[in-house]
This record gives sequence, structure tokens and C-alpha cells, in this order.
Amino acid sequence: MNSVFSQMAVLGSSLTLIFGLILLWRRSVHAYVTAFLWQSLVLAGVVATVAYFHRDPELYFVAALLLLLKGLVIPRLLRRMEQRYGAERELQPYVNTATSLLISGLLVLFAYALARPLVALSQLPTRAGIPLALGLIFVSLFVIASRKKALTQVIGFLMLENGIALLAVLGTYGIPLVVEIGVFLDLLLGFIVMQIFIYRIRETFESSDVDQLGRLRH
Amino acid sequence: MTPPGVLVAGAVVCYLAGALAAFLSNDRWGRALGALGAGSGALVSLGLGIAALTTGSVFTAVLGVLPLTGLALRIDGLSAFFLIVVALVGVASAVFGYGYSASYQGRYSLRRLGALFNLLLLTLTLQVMADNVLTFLLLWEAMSLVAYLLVLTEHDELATIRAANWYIAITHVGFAALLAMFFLLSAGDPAAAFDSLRANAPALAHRNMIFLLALFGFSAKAGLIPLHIWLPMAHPVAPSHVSALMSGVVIKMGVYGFCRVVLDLLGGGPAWWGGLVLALGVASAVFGVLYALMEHDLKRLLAYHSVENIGIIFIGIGAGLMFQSYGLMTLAVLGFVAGLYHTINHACFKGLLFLGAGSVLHATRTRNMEEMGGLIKRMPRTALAFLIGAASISALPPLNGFASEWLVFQTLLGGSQIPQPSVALIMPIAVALLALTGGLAMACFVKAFGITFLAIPRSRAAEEAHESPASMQVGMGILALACVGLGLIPFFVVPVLGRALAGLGRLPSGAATLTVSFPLSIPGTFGSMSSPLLAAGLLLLLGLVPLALWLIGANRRIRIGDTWGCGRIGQTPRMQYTATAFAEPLRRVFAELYRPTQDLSIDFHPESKYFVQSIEYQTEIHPWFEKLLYQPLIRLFRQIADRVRWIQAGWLGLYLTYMLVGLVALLALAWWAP
Amino acid sequence: MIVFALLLLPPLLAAVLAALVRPYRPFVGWVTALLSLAPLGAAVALWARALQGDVLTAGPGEFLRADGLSVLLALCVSFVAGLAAWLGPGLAAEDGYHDPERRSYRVYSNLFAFTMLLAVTTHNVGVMWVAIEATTITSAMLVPLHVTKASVEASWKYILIGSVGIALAFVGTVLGYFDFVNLAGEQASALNWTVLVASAPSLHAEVLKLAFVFILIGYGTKAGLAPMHTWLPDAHSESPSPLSAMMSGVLLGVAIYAIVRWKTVVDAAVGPAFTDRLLIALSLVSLVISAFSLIAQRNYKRMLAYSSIEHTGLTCLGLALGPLGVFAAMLHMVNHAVAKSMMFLLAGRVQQRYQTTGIAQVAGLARVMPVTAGFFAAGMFAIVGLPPFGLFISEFALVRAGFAAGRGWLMGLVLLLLVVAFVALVRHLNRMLYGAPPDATPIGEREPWALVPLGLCLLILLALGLLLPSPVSQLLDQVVEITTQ
Amino acid sequence: MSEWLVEVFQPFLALALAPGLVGFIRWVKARLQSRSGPPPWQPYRELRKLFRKEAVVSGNASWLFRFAPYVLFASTLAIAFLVPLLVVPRHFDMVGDLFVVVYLLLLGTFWLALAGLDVGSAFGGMGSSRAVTVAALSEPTIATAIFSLALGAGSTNLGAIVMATMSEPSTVLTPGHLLAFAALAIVTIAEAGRLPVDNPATHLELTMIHEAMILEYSGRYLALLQCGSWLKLFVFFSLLANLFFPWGVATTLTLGALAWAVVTLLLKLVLLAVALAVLETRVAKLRLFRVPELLSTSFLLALLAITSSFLLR
Repeated sequence: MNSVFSQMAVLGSSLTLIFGLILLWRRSVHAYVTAFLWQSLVLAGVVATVAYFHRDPELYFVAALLLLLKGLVIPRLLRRMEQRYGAERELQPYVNTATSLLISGLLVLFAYALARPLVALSQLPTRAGIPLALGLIFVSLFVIASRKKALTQVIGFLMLENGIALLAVLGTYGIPLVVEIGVFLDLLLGFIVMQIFIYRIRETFESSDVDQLGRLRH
Repeated sequence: MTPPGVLVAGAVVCYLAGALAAFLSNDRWGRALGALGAGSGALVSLGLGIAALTTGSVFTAVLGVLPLTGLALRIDGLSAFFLIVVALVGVASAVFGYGYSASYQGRYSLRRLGALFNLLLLTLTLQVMADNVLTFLLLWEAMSLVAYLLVLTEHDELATIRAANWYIAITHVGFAALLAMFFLLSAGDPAAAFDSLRANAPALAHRNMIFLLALFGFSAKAGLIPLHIWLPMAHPVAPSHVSALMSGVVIKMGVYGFCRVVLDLLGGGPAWWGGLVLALGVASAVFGVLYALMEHDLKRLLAYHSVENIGIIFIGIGAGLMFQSYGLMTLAVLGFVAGLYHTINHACFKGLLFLGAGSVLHATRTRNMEEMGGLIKRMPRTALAFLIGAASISALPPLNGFASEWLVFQTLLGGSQIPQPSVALIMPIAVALLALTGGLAMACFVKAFGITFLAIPRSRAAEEAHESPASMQVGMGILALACVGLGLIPFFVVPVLGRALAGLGRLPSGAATLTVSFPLSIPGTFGSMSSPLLAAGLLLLLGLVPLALWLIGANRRIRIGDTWGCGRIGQTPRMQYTATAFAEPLRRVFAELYRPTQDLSIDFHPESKYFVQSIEYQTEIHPWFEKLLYQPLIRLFRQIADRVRWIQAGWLGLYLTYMLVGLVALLALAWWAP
Repeated sequence: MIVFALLLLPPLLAAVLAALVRPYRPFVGWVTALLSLAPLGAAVALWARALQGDVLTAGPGEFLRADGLSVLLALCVSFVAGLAAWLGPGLAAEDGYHDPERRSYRVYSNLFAFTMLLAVTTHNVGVMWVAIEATTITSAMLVPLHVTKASVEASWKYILIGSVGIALAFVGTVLGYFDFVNLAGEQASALNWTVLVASAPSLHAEVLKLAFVFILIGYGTKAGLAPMHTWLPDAHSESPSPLSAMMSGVLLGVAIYAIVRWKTVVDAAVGPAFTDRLLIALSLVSLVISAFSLIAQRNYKRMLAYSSIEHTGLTCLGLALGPLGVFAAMLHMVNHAVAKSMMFLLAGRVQQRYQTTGIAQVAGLARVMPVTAGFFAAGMFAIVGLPPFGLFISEFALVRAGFAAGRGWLMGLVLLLLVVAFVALVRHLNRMLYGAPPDATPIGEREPWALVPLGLCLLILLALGLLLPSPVSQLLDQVVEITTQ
Repeated sequence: MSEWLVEVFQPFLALALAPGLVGFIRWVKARLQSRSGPPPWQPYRELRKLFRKEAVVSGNASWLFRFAPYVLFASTLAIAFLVPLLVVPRHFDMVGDLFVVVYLLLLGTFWLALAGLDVGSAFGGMGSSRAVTVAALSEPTIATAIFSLALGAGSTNLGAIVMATMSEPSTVLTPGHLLAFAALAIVTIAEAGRLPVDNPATHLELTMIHEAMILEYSGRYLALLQCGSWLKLFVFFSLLANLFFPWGVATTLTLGALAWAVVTLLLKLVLLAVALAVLETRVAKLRLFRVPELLSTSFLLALLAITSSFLLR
């Protein structure tokens, strides 16, 4: 029984990681939004499977909330913002695609080395997915650092949140509900504020690439 | 409250009342009350110092006022002596300040000057009584801050601000060294009261490091080479009665701190300690006087002389330390006594000279000697006071400078008793350089007094100079009397100082360590000298000579004529010797040291090159401490700063990369670290 | 229970009130200012109770808990929030802001205060994280109050670096919880701090080390520790000065509060050596970067920001120097909160008069605004650690702790860096105070009543510097006792 | 009681003999240059003439100009009190030692230099500047010479030094003693303003040092100054004589010993005077900026004196 559960968990987390990697080689923002959408769906699926196997009603509620928030609300807002400014191409990022893939590969390896004590300690069946979650966290950090479009950075940040949620689910079957709700609230508010700022950047800088934001120095 | 306690409280109350009064009103009354507060506070602490020094009683008090370890005060012999030094110059400059600051009425805030002056005296008085690390350091920094603000009184000139920046920078570097030193000394004991430090000093681990930090920190305050460059910048720009107090007393806190830590708490150390202090003292003495010679800004000249005299004080202390390490206890005590005696003498005559310079500045609005002259006829009493100061700083016999310099010479002569000949050879070199310093000091003050006060005024301002008000003369008078008085009573001062030093660290605690007969001859030393008899003899002869002339019926008529000028008619001020010309032979002799930059520009008459329209001679001396030591240091820090500034380069991607790299690095560290 | 209500509800109420009154009217400003006094009163009440030794708790499952450390932070937060409320835009008729800006200032500054108070009083470590994340969001909204290219850029950098940093802190929290779950299974009160500390000795060293690294990087970003400090100079130089007063004064303190909470847990499990080494490393980097960046600084608000980085570095250094060090660090944090908030508010007044943040353009301050210049100079002397102000005592105690912990050479290096910063700051101060003011700058103080609270700050600094009243030192002793179990 | 009488009598003896000594030196120089020259007692006539003349004082000068001659004369006379001429165990040692003598000389130079500046003429300034430079540069040599003497005699008191050298005649031949004598001889020439350093006979403005300072003086002030400088020369010579070759100085107060002391003193002074006269005719005046080299050689001699006395001790 547990083997099926753990295999599904590992499958889910590896799918999440792969969607994360899509950001690295695709160039259009549209592709990023779809990648994020699918990643959130897979994450909701993983949470649902854990809820099913662990028979924990709270997790179902969390999965539903996750699906609603990250599956529907945020992608629609992203789509609206994307249409408003036309299909923008991601500028040439600081690091070309080949090197970014290499770096993210190294980061995932580093995540595996790092997660060794975690996997050794955990008795939960889903422990095999923890390094993948850590890998997603490092990759999304790298994405935020290396991309030039503000919108892409926001999507990178959202993927970082997905990675952490995945780690929480795989490692501890979900953190206490109070904190979970707080995290979702923060995520939503944070995203809304970032959107406001992107609109404001558009107004004052006429384009939303981060390269222009180099005025404040020393 | 024991009588000393009452006096301490009295002094503190006087100062605070003076400060408050000065702060509240910005007019004559403010000045008067401020000066009154400072003067009375100084008098009370003078009485306290004399009482404590003569009776030898030790007064201690611990008040829970300050945080952490509280305020601890203790007056022993050393503190009492420095109390007298503070009070003596304090009274004089307070009285002088009342008259002098009148000219600040419209231009600068009198409130601030009066209040800060009182606070400076307060911090100085308490500083010498500090008995635990926190009190000492808090008062030390408070003193530096108040002195810095006082230096900034005339803040509309750029030179003042530059000087104040240098002053607070070097003082704070010194403070950082002291902070480190005191905590090494207290070796982890948080209470850090001085008597517990004294107890476990012998068993300390890093005694040499503590000594070096103490030397660095206290010489930053005292103005020893190479940490002296703030002194000739800060003292001239401060108001004169403040620079008198700073030059006379504030830099002596460096001497007090050094004695307190190295003599009292550490109890002396190996011979090279004394050797290093002696070497620094000699270097400061020689360089101080050499650079003073080339100055023609009156107050900068006096400031460089402070560096010289601090050097002489540290020669005495360094010699004392060396003797102590070789066990020659009498000579050691003599060395410290000579150092301390020169401390109070320097406080008196340097204070007097700065007040004199202040009076000249008050009258002629300029510090440049080339624009002065003939002031002796217009300001006779200031001239007399300045002359007494000049004579005593050049160590001329009947006055106090000679008494202490004679003692320093005798100490150095005692060096011949040091067993190792290689070490004993340092002493004659020190004697020679000290004598050279004395000679050059005399030359410098002949220039200073001669060019400023004698002959014909060189500018309109000097011509219209008038004698300064009564309060300034009284201030100068007090210190002039002190100079003459201290010169006449060395036979009384030396044993009292010997008692003050008794029991400090490893010094023998016998009451009369220095048996001194009526003429100042100390067993184990070489010469004997009696100032009072000398002064009496000179006065007698001065009286005898005119009497003899009258007896032999010498012609007593005097006719006023013109100065001989090889037959030309009339005399203009431009024909007189100038300060630069006066010092020119010595600049040529020490040219290797000064490396003067000289340029001569002659524009000839259009018709023929044999006639000259004007010749302009320009010479500049840059003290090479700044060139070789401080400029490279500043350039280094500027370069580092430029590189570090680029960390904040403005690119968001770069900032996030810093975080990612930081995270990965720390994770790797946590993962591999044991 | 009512104490907590008095502490937390007034800012919320104020925020709601400000949001509802559509066309902004000054009475809203006055009401919110009065409301800001309530948390201060509550904090003082908590302080009194803490001195008697009892720890107040409230809410379901001890949701809110105020031990010595929380009381200390609550005091600082409520004091600085009160200052920002009384001296922020929205009270006087013409303070250089428009009505919408005043309204959003009133709304978000009160939310900001609420989130900080919640962060320091909540018992649950997860909720603490949520509250600190919320502080980022609420303060980010206020950075671009004056919409200019620079303030928009600063706000974007602030929100992004802040959110990424906080997300890493959440990873740390999750790892901590993961470690606890594998030990004692899932419990509702698992993330309560006291539970974590109690079970710490039996937690696994490996996992806690990783968790602490994430925590340190995460909350270090909010505290302005290098290398995550890059948002701080930009955010502080562009945001309105009351906001940067709150951020520089207490937001850094709240972040350090979170680090201290987790450090106690990790030290109980792994022993202090590991966390001390990390803290010393990061604080040294912060000191180096801030000290040398101050030398060639041209903007006085950025100068104050770099000085905040320097003092954060000092506080974190203090945490790593044993019990004496923690005492010094906490005292330093309190002193710095008071001094830095006063300085930023004064900088605001100076900017209002000179309309520039350039140090070179601001000349003759002593003549233009004598009293403000006096306070500004006193504040600068306080920041560089001169007596008679509090920071001298805390830096003295810090160096004493350093030498007592046997780290002599480290303290030597720290002292050198402090001297570099000292010289740079004093030179900048002199360039601003003296010299001839640019022509056409109006002479004389405006709104003198605003100087009263700043004078109060100065008095507090003097009291902390000269007397260090016993209630304060008793509270600090309690904090030391809590953090070094 | 009679010792005090003798010691008080000595300075007045010195004062009486000083002009004669200078007259004798001038007479010997004249003779060497095959001139007949004025008789040795010519200076006494000069003094009498000057005392009868009225004093002309410059308008620019202040009270200091008129007071300086008295100070100079009094300080030099005070030195005469301290220097051991005839009798050795001296009571005046108590008043001052060799350092006091040196600094009394410095006091005289200080006041004379100021007087030179007071009149406001270029010559006075030039003279003062050069005199002060020479005085400053000769200080280290004097101090080092005193150090080496003190090493030998165990005290800086003049009487004690003379007694010590008399008691062990062998010390006179030690290198330390001779080097110290040579160093002090050079300094004497520099301080007294004799030929290689400064030409006492010249009135060429650009070359004179001592003369330039007293250029403005006349009448009784000039007399005092001249007498002071002659007394200074006399004191230097007697110091050189008695400190380094003290035989003949009376140790007991019998009349015979005193007479013999006076005779030996005169003999030594004549010898030194002749030596100086020969030197002055042989050597030309040094340029001012070569004088420091001369003084540094004398300093080197004094330093060698000390090192040798250290090594031999």
C-alpha cells in the first residue's frame, strides 16, 4: 500500500520539478504562466493523494484552497496582465540557456546531497520526494536571480512558494492549519502587491524589464 | 562626607552651576557666571589636590550612578598631583576666558563656549579620580568630545573643521586602543575595578601587548610622534584660553593615563619598555622643536612646542622605567619625579604662552608673526608675561623650566650606572639630543618673542594694538607667578612628588624615598643645584651693577637717536628681520630633515635685466609624517572604500545572486563542518 | 487577556478607520495618533508584569505569549510606532503630502505596526513567520508614497528581495517542524516556541543546522545582515522618513528577535559553537561593507541606512559572545532603535527644508535650523558611540563580552571598523552642520512642537547612557536568562 | 669663614684680570703679525672711555634694550662665582653645577639676541639669528662633554671634578679626558666668538655675529657688554685650565698656597692665550654654514670621549 503512495508522491514531485525547469529554456511569458498553472495542479494532486492515504480531512481543504488560489485566481490575473502588455518576449537573460540548465542541474545535485540527512531521518513514505522539493526551491531561486522581466521574477517567486509547499507536504504531511492559512493569505497579498508594483513600473519606465532599475547605486 | 568628599562634590557643583549659568544667558552675565563657576570649581579642586598631596590620605567613593559597574572615584598621590595641574591652569584660563570671549559676542555662540569650558574642566577633574575601567573610559571619551566641540567654536573657517576632524579621528583611534587594552588588562573580570586589576597584574598573560596598546592610546592623546599631527592643527584654531587648557592640561591626561596604567596597574616591565618610551620621547622632542622653528603662526609654533615638551616628559618617564627594570629604584623615582615636575611646569608656561598669544590675537586679530612687531610698547604687561613664559620654556636658570630640565639631565646622567654598557650608551645620546632640543627651543623663542614684540610694528593692526583688558592680564599674571614660584621651590616639590609616587606599582613605598637636602642634591645623582640661592645671587648682582656704575661716576645721560643704517635716511618696517629670515640659518643646517620646497620668482625691469621690479621668494615645509604615514593610509582606505561601494552596484539580479551564493556557501559550511 | 487586546487591536482599529474615511480629513490622523498610545501603555503594563517574573499568555492554546524578550521588543515597536504616528504625514495641514498619500500612510503604517506587534507576541513560530512576511508587504506599499522613478525601483527591489528572503526563512521553519514531527509526531502546538525549546535536546543536530542556515539567511535579509543587506540603503533613502524610522529602528529588531528565538532552539540542540560561528561571519561582513561604504557616501539618508547595517552587524555579533554578549546586544538594539528612529525623523525635517538628500547640498544646518541641528548632531554622536549616550555603554559592554569570550583579535578588528565608520560619519556631520547655507533656504524652525517627541528620545538615550535604570537592566537579565537556557 | 671670603674674592679677581687677558691676546696677535699693536692694558682704557661717554639709544628700542646689558653682565659674573679659580673644596658648588653654568651662558645669549632684535635693524636681526644658531648647535657638545666629565669624576659639581682629577693624575692621559678637552676647546671658540667661527675685530656687517648684536650699543651699556664678553672668555679659559689640568689649585687656605694658585692660574691663562692667538693668526673665518660641521666634529669628539670612558670603566 505504501509503495504505491510513495511512488505517486515521487512522480508528483518530479513532475513539479520538471515544470519548474521549463522556465529555463522557454522564452515567452505565456509559456511560463502555463508551466506555473500545470505545476500548481500537480502540486494540488500530490496534496490530495497525501490527504487520501493519510486520511486527514484538513489536507483536503488545503488541496482545494491550493487548487483555487494557485490554479485559478493567480493564473487568471497573470493572463490579464500578460494580455494588457502584449506577448512580451523575455529579454536575453543574464545567463544563456545552456549555462542556466547546467547551473540548475548542479543545484539539484546539491539539493540531493543536502537532503541526505532529511531522507535518512524521515519515516514517512513520501520521504523520497524531499530532495526534489529542495531542488525546485534552489532552481526557482536561480530563476528569480537570472531573469530580467519583472513578471518572470514573480512567477519564479510563485514557483519558490510551490517548492516550499511541496517540501512541507512531503516532509510533515502539512504544517498546522493556522499557519497554512496564514501562508496562503500572505502569498495572495504578496502577489497582489507585486502586481501593483509591476503596473507602476510599467507607468514610470514604459517597460517592465528589471535592467532599467539601476539608478540607485552605492 | 569626609572633607575630601565635600571638596569633590563642591568642585562638581561649581562646574555644573557655571555650565548651566553660561548656557542660559548669551551676554555679559553668562560669561561672568560661567567664568566664576569654572574659577571657583578650579580653586576648590586646587585646595583638594594640595590637601590630598600633602596629607597623603587616599579618598575613595563608589556611586551607583553609571550603568554596569558604577562610578568609582579614588584620589591617591598621582591623582592629587594632576588635580593641582588641572586646577592651576583652569583658574588662569577661566579668568582669562572671561575677558577674551567678549570678542565672540556677535560672531559665535557664547553659551556653547562657556558651558563646554566648564564641562571640560569637570571631566578633567573627575578623570584623574577614576578608579574603574568604565568611569575612566567614559570620562576619557566625554573629555575628547567636549574638547572637540570647543575646537569647533570658530566653525566658519574650513581649517577649523579639518583640524577638528583630524583631532576627533586620532583621539578615537587612541580610545579604541585603550578600550582593547583595558579589557586585556581586566582579563574577563566584568567589575574591572582598578585595585582588582592591580592585584592580578603580575600574573597577566599579554603584558607586552597591553603595554603597547597603552602606549599607543595614551600617546594619541598626549601628542607623541607619530600621533601628534592633530596637535598643531587643533590647538591654534581653538579659542586661546581653551587651547591653553588643552595644551596645558588635556594632553597631560595622556601622561596621567600612561603613569596610571604602566606604573601603577602593570607595575613596570622589561627594559625595552623604558627604551621605547625614551626613544619616542627623544624623537618627539627633536621633531617638535624642529618643526616649531619653521612656524610663523604664533599658536602653531606653541602647539609644536607642546609636542616637544611632551617628549621631554616621556624622556623622564622612559628613563625611570628603564631604571626600574634594572632595579635602580632611587634613579627610577627620580626619573618619574622629573617627568611629573616637567608636566606641571609645562602646564604653567605653555598655558601662559597660549594666553599671551591669545592676548596678542585679541589685540591684532592675526596669528601671523610676520604682521606683528613693536607690541612691547603697546602691550607691556602681555609682553612681560610672554617673556617670562618664553624664558621658562627655554629652561633659563631662575625659572621653573630650568629646574625640571636640570632634573631630567641628572636622571639621564644616572644612566651611567646601568650595568650593560650597550644600554647605558643610549643615555648620552639622549642627553645630547635633549640639549640640542633645549638650544633650539631657546632659538625658537628668541624668534617668537623678538619678532612679535620687539622693534617696529609690521602692519597696521600691530600698530593700533592696545593692551588687553584686566581679566586677561590677571589670568596671565597667575601663571607667570606660578612659573616663577615653581622655579624657586624644587627642593620642596621633589620630595612631595616622591611621596606622591611612593607605592605605585613596584616602586618602593618608603615615605621619604628621596632624601633631599636644602640645595637640590639627591644621593646617587651627580650634581646639586639650588634655585633660590641662584635667583637671589642674580638679583643681588643685578642690583649691584648699577650701584657700582653710580659709584664710579659713569655718565648717566641717554640720548635718543636713529638706528644705525649705514647712512640711509629713515627706517621702514620692511627693513627689519622677519621670522622666516630669522630661522633661515637653522633651516639650511637641517635641510636634509625639512626638505623645504623653495621657489624664487624675479621679474626684471622691462628695459634691462640688471634692474629688478620685484623678487618673490616662497618656501614651504611639509612635515613628512603626513606625507609618509598618513596620506598613504588614507589612500588605502579610500581604495578599499571604492571597491566596497561597487557591491551596491544597482542590479537586482546581482543582489539576488549575493543571496543565492551566500545561502549555498553557508549550507555547504553547515553540511561539511564537524 | 485585555493587555494583549490593548496591545494588538488599536493599530488594527486605526487602520480600518483610516481606510473607511474616503476623503481624508485631519481628524483621522489625530485619532490614529491617540490610538498609537494604547499599545505603548499595554507594553509598559506587560513590562511591569514581566518584572514580577510572570509570563502572560492569551488566546487558544497559548497563541499569544509575552516573555521578557517579547516585552522588550513590544516596547521598542510600540514606542517607535507611536513616534511615527505622531510625526508622520496626516496631522499638520501642509506637510508636503496629498490626501490619498496621507490616507495610505495612515492605513499601512498602522498595519505595519500591528504585524510587528503580532510577530513579537505570538507564541507560534509559524505565525511569527506569517507576521514578519506581512510586515514586508505592508511596508512595501509605503515605500513608493512619493511616486518617483527611484522610489518605484526601491520598492520593487525591497518587495522582491524581502519576499525571497522570507520564503527561505519559511523553508527553515518547515525543516524545524519536520525535525520535530519525526521525533514526536504531529501535534497542534508543535510550532510553539516553548515546546520546541523543551524538546530541542532530543532533536537531530544535522537537520537543525540546515534549518538554522535557512533561518539566518531568511530573517537576516529582513535584519539587513550582509550579503542580504542590499535592499536596505535603497528602501531607506527613497521611503518617507517616518517609515524608514520604523523600518530601521524596529523592523531590523523584530528580524533579530526571530533569529534569537531560533538560535535558542538550535543552541539547546547543537550547542552555541555552530550558530556563533555563522553569526560572527555574517556580522563581520556587514561591518566591513557598512564601514567602508560610509566613507564616500553622498546621501545622508543612505548614510543612516548603512549605519543601521553596521549596528545590526554589531547586535548579531553580540548575540554570538555568550550571556554577557546577549545582554550587550539587546541593550544595543534598544539604544539603536531609539537613536536611529530619531535620526531618520530629523533627516525627514532636514529634507523637508533643503528639498535634497545630498550631504554636500545641505550646508549651514546649524544656522538654518539650530535646534534640529543640535538634535541631529547629538543623534550622530549617539550613533557613533560617544558618551553620554546609551550606545557607548552597549558598545563598551559588547567589547567587554568579546574579550571575556576570549575573542581578542576579533574585537580588535571590530574596533578598527568602528573607528572607520566613526571618522566617516563625523566628517559628514561636519560638512552638513557648518558652512554657509545655500541662499534662499528659509531660516528658522517650523513646527517646533514636532521636536518635543524627538527631545524625549534624546532624554531616553541620555538616561540609558548615564543611568541604565534598574527596570531596564532587570528586563535585559531576564532576556539573557531566556535565551541562554 | 675665610673660605667664603676667598670664594667671594675670586669673581672680582676674574673681573679685574679679564680685560687684561683680552688685551694680552690682541697684543700677542699683533706681535705675531709683526705689528707693534696696542699695549695689553688697552681694554682698561677703552672701558674708562666708554664709562664717561653718554649712551645713544635707538628710538625703536624698548626697556629691554637698556636692561639686557645688566642681565648679561650679571649672569656672566654669576658664572665667575661658580667657576673654581683658586681654591677647590668650594661652598658655591651647592648653588650650581656645570649645567647651571652652561644655562647661565644661555641666559646671557637669550637676552643679548633679544636686544639685537629690539632695535629693528637688519644687522641686529642677522647677528641674533646667527648667534642663536651657533649657541643651539653647540649645546649637544657641551652636554656630552659634561657627561664624560661626570663619568670620570662621579659628579657634575665643578669643585668635585677638579678634586677628582687632582687626586688621580693618571686620568688626565686617558683618551676620554683628552677628547673631552678638545671638544670643549672647539665649543669655547664658538661660544666666545673667536676667530674660526666669528671675527671679534671685524665691523664688516655681513660677517660679524657677536659684534652685530652690540652694534647699536654705546656708552656704559657697550662697556658692560664688552666687559661681559671678556669675562666670559676668561671664565671659559679658566674652566678649560682647571677642569682638565687642575695642578696648582690650592686645596688649603694658607697664604703661600693661594699665591701659588694665582701664579699657576696666570701661567695657564697665558699659555691658553698664546695658543688662541697663534690659532687666530693661522686660520681664516669659516663661512657660517661650515660652522655646523665644525660643531658636529666637536660633538663626535665628545661622544668618543664617553664611549672610551665607558669601555675603560
